[in-house]
Amino acid sequence: MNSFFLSTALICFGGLVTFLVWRQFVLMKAAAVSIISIGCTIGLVDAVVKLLNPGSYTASFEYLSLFSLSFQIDGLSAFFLVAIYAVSMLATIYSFHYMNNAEKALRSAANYFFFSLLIVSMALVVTATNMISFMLSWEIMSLSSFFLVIYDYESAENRKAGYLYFVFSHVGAMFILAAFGILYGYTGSFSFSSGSAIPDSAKLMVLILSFVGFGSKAGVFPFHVWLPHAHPAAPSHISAVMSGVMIKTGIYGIVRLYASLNLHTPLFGEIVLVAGMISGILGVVYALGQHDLKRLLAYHSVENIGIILIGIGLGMLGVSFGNPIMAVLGFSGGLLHVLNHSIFKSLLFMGAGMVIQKTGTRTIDMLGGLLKNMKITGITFLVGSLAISGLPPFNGFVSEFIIYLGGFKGVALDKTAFVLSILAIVSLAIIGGLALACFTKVVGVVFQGEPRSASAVAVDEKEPAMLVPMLVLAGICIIIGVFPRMFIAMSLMAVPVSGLGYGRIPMEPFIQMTANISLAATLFFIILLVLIALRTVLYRGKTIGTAGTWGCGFTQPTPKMQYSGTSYAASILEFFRPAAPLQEDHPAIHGRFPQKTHYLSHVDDIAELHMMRVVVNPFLWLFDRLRWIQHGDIHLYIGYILLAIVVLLFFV
Amino acid sequence: MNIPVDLTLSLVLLSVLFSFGSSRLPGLIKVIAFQGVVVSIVPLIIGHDMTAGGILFTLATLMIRGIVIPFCIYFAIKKVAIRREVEPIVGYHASVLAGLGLIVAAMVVSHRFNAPSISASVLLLPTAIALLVAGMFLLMARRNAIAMVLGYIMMENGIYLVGTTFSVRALHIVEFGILLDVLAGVMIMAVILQNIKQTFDDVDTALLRTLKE
Amino acid sequence: MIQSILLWVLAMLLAPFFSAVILKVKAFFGGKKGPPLLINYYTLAKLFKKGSVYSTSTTFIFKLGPMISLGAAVTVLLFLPFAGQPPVFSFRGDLLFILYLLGLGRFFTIAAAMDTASPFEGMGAAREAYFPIICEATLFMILILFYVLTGELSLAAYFSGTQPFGMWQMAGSPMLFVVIAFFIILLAENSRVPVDDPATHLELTMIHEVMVLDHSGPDLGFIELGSFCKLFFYASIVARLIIPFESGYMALDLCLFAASLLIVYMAVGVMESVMARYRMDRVPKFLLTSFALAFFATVITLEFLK
Amino acid sequence: MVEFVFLSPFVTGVIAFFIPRHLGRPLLVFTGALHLVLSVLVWLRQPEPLFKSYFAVTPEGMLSLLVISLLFFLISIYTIGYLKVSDIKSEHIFTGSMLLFLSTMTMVTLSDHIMVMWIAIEATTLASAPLIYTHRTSVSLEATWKYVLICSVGIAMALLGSVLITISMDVGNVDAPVSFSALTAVATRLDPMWLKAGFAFILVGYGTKMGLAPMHTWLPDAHSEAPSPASALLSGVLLNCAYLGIFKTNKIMLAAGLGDFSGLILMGFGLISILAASTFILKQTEYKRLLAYSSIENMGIIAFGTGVGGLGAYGAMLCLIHHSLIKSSLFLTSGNILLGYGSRLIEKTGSLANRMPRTFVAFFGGFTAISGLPPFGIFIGELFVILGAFKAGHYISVTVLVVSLCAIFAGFANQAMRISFNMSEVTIGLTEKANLVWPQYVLLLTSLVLCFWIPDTLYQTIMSAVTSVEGGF
Repeated sequence: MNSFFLSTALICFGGLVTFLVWRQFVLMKAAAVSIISIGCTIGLVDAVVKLLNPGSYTASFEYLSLFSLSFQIDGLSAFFLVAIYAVSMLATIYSFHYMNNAEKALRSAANYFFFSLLIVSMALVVTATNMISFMLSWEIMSLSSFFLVIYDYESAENRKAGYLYFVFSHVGAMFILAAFGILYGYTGSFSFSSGSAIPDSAKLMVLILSFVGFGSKAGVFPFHVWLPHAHPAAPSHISAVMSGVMIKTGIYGIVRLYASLNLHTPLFGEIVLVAGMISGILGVVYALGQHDLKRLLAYHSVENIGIILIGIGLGMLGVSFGNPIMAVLGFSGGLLHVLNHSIFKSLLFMGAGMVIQKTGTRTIDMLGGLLKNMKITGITFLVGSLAISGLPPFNGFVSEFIIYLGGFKGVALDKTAFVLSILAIVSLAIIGGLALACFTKVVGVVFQGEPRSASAVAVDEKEPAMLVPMLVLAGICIIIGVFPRMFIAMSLMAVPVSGLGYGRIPMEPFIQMTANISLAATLFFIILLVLIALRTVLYRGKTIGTAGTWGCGFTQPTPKMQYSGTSYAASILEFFRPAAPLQEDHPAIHGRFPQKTHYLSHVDDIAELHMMRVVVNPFLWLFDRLRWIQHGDIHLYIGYILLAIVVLLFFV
Repeated sequence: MNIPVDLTLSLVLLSVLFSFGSSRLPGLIKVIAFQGVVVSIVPLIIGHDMTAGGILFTLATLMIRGIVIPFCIYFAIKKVAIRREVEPIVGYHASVLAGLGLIVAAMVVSHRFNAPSISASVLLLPTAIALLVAGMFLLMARRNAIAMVLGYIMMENGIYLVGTTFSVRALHIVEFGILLDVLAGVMIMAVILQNIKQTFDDVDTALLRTLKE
Repeated sequence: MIQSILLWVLAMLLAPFFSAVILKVKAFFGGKKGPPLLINYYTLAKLFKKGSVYSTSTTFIFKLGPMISLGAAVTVLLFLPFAGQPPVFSFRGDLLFILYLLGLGRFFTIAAAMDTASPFEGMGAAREAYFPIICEATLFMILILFYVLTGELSLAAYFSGTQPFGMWQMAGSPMLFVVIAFFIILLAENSRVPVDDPATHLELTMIHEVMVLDHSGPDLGFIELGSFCKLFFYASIVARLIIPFESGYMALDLCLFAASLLIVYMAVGVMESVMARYRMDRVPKFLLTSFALAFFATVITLEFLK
Repeated sequence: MVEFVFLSPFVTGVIAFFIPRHLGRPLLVFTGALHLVLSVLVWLRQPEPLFKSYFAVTPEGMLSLLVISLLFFLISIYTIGYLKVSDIKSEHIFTGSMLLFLSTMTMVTLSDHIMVMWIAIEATTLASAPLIYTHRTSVSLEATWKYVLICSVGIAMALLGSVLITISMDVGNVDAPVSFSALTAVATRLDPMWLKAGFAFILVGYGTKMGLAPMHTWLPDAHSEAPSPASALLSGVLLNCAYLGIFKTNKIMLAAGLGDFSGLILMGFGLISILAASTFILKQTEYKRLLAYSSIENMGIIAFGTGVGGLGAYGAMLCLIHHSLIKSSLFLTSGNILLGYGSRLIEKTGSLANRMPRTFVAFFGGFTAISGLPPFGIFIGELFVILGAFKAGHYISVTVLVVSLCAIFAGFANQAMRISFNMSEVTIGLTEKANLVWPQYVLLLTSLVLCFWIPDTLYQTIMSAVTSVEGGF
């Protein structure tokens, strides 16, 4: 554990040191970035080592001379640590050139401080083994990320985002606390490990409560409301970390509690599976409807959390139906997707950050043609898009492939399970198709075609600190996609602790599978190379002309005439209208000489809508009525005292 | 059965009714003063074996309750020339009826408690309760701040009755405490009253309703 | 192995020929003589001879698109067993790989279209992104059925040897639904009437053709070849489903296979001749019917098996 | 020589009434320091009191005493800076009453005799009344009137309750001094019915002072009208003193085996208070009232935890200590905000973060701390209270607790973010001098440190206090 705590200490120090030197902006950035990334590297190496030679490493500190804060690194923790440290390190490096506002030096220092705090608390969350240490690190994680979200508090919507996030994370924490409370009430001990002895009904209660709590952090529909607000508000490297790894701590919590309780009734697995499907499909549908680049990516986090939950839910079903292969496939697929998503989602957010910094706008329909001047950003973003659409030969495909296999195993089970498995498979397919549609929209509208506004014309990319992390991440996407063997092995290392109830997992079938994927990918690449060679041969000595795009007879095309992202998604949204009500504002054109008109549209999030209407407003109304009791009349105040006495005397 | 005690206690109960009925501050003050005197007599005649010091202490209490406090309040009124009505929220007749009902209720309630053996009179507990609740009634049913103060004093009388007659323990300290309470409390209230008078040029507590949600 | 590779090459060579059959059928219904059966080869040759003109709006993606779509189609053919012979490659779950590889091809076709900044091509791209979603759902439904029937997840397991016949025996009539559903998907995925009309001249109504408006020369040739191969892929699956028999003799099987392929292509041709293209907003309903069929078939069969 | 601890501020307080202001301020700080030293000495040495029947050194009393003198010392430092910039007419009255207030509260923590305890608490009311009326406005007058009258009535109830307990001794024929410690020893022989009645009256009486709903009505008015140092004292320590009375009586109840009765009542009042607080916090318009209601909430949590017992009682004790530290710091900070923006209304404030950065740090830190977020102590306190309640199996009540906690957080966070981040163009009328922010920082830091590490002697004191009400892990 020493190297683990060394890395955390180093990261904390990196965050604190900024307050000493914040007056020299660049020095401050350099110090923070270098120290924090070094800390992350140490932690990363440590985590990989611990992951590859299994066994649990524990450390415990006395707390208030009565309790103990204990931490442990087993396979599962190590797996999440890898993701956390890897993404955090790259995000830190990215921030060196991204945080370029020297007027806000002090605020940037605070930003680095809370950023380091966030990294450390995430690392502690996935290693904590009793309630106190878990809640402590969990709350610190929420708090620090809140401060990161309201970094740009000047704008009202960012404040709203911060507030939403704050409230959601606190309420979620309360749910988790309630779950722990029930657990503690039964076992009388703070550690999770002793949970397996309590009655099944209590287990189910604990799991469901904690699922709400962790789900609200992970962004499971309908508890995701904060997410599409918070991610756009935060600076991009923060969004990368929050969306890439922080929301995964919710997944970790679900898996960890499930593992330590080892509940074997299928109900919870079914709940998780259904929640996964709903968030998967609705997440990507809402993503299609967005005009804000980062909001779109945020909704894709909801979608991918859904995919992860589908995998884990299948795994749980496999456990409860005694189908070990399905269980392993489901869990390892879900966990591998955790890793994959953290990679390509942070990549995409970094790319978005680059775009926003250069063009100064997040509105998709104002952009276009960026690929010409931003080659690296464009290509890496393209890679990320292919990966998140789950296409081979990129990493997204690998995890979805495994989850699919798990789902097909589930088809052989009995009634409810097989229906759910079928639904899972079909919804995975639909999610894949929708994701493809959504990212062709993003790539096509943002990076291709012609600039749709002046802000997208004069752009460049010169900051190495921002480009290198993106290149690295893109590289990893392809590596995992083509040679997934080691990474699948990693996810398999994480699986056994998740309470499957049997010892080592046979590696052979998985190695076979990875070999097949690699083979197919390489085949595709070979054919592609052949074709490229063929093409060059065919074009040798030919005349290559350039001209404007053919306007199908129209001779004066303008960038305004391009297909916009809104219209691109319109027909698909129409298909999902009941789930995603589309609000349009479009005054009709009339008269021989029509006036200037406009078109506004946005998709309502039904979860947000109903949460306000059904939960919040009645609550507020009731409490407003109750405020009468403080009416300022002293006579009745004295009456209250008399009343209290009289009521109490009835108890005597 | 203890004739003089019952007599005095019934006087006390009577004073309660009078206080409910009196519409003028001076009258109310007189009633409260009378009540204070009578209440302070009770410990003397109830037949505890008392030390000379005890008797002296009780007499001092009597002086303060019966004379000092009423007079200082009376002069407070004189000085700041406050309107003389007690400005009832509940009307006088209703109040008197309420008083009667209250006494009856006190009688009934007092049977629920197994009154300790040393209590010399059956009227003791009911009277105490009646005084207590009556004081609160005045506090709740009179808008005039001074009337409220007087209600507070009546409440204290009730507690005094309980404290000095039921329990033989810690007699003096209880008396002392109540004394300090009434004295200091009433003094402070008087000060505040004067300020209220200066600020609002009235002591109608209806004016004191600005602080609320 | 060698044999499989040879078959693979053969398939690529023959794909254009079979597509020409459709034209012939249409010409026949139109009472015309129609183009020669080798017309597609001439077209390809012509295209490969030409140079290209690129729009100033385009980037390297525009050039990459045709190659990747063709590459995907060709790679997919590697996994397809022709005439019951084992395919070049096959592994457990290769179907998932195939379906997603076709998705990759689609991604780049769309990207290439978006690259030109042309409103028409964007329109086509939007449709190309929309309709296949439902097709994929249908395909996976069918896949589930096949999995339940055979317990396997690879094309080879479904279509090599006597397997298709076995599936008919196990499932029985529901297979009919599957065939129809698959045929509908064939029409949609390869942009045939009634989903799309490759012969129309109004860009507003096109899906696939409008996306390749700006491609020219060898690029366009790649695209054409790719679409031939893709059509061949779907067609041969349908062919194996409608005529699942096989005699032990390879030559005979090949002829049988060719015959069934011809039937499929002719069916497509007949379809194109007798039907009109749907209005765009009708297309999803059309595709949903295929999904419904597949779902129905699966449920019924599962009830059988339980 | 325990009595000296409250006699010394009494003397200096009396003196302070008659000396000019330039002497009064240093006297304040001096007394604070002296008091701190004395109480630490008493805590460590545990000397015998002069009047054993009236006074005693108890662990719970020691805890409150330490908190009181630490707070008073820091507050007195702040007060110097505060008095410089704010215009207070009769400053000698203010200083004098502050000191008298201190002495009376110290007396509460040390008193062991029921009546003495009661007298002391009543005395705190009288001593603090002038503090609330410092600003001499009509509203402050109203607040004072309500404070004095309601508290006096409540305290009268407590008096009756104390008398009833003595009666319970007579009925049970118990012959013992009328002191908490003695009664706890012989509790089993007291007459249960009179004891229960006594507890009921004492709870309502001292509960009025402690700010338990529905007797809390005076609290928001008084806290919002009093000058900030006074509000800090009121909220930080006065409430604790009132709680001390309830705590000690509860000890007797537990010893008498009536723990279920008292626990139930405590939990009930706790829940009502938390609910009431949440209703008022959600749509609060004045930040000082907001803080006042938050005090009501925390008192509710403390009462609830005490009622739950076990781990809950431990959590309640932690909450008690940390709430004093944090809430007093928050009230001092609110003083800065009031001086800076010149208005109690939240919508008149805004963009505290870049207009008054140092105050902002204190304010937002205090907010996170008071709403039970780490790394501050209330977090761990609330955690234990909730876990303890689950352990005791009060599922419904803990659900109510958690829901209202969430509501309170939502409301408080909304207001806090408005004050800190909303844009505003007000010109700030205050320069953030060191002694206007450092006391708050010290208080918050103390809470932060105590959240992770408690020195062993202090830990022993806490544990002995907690175990005396059958609490603990």
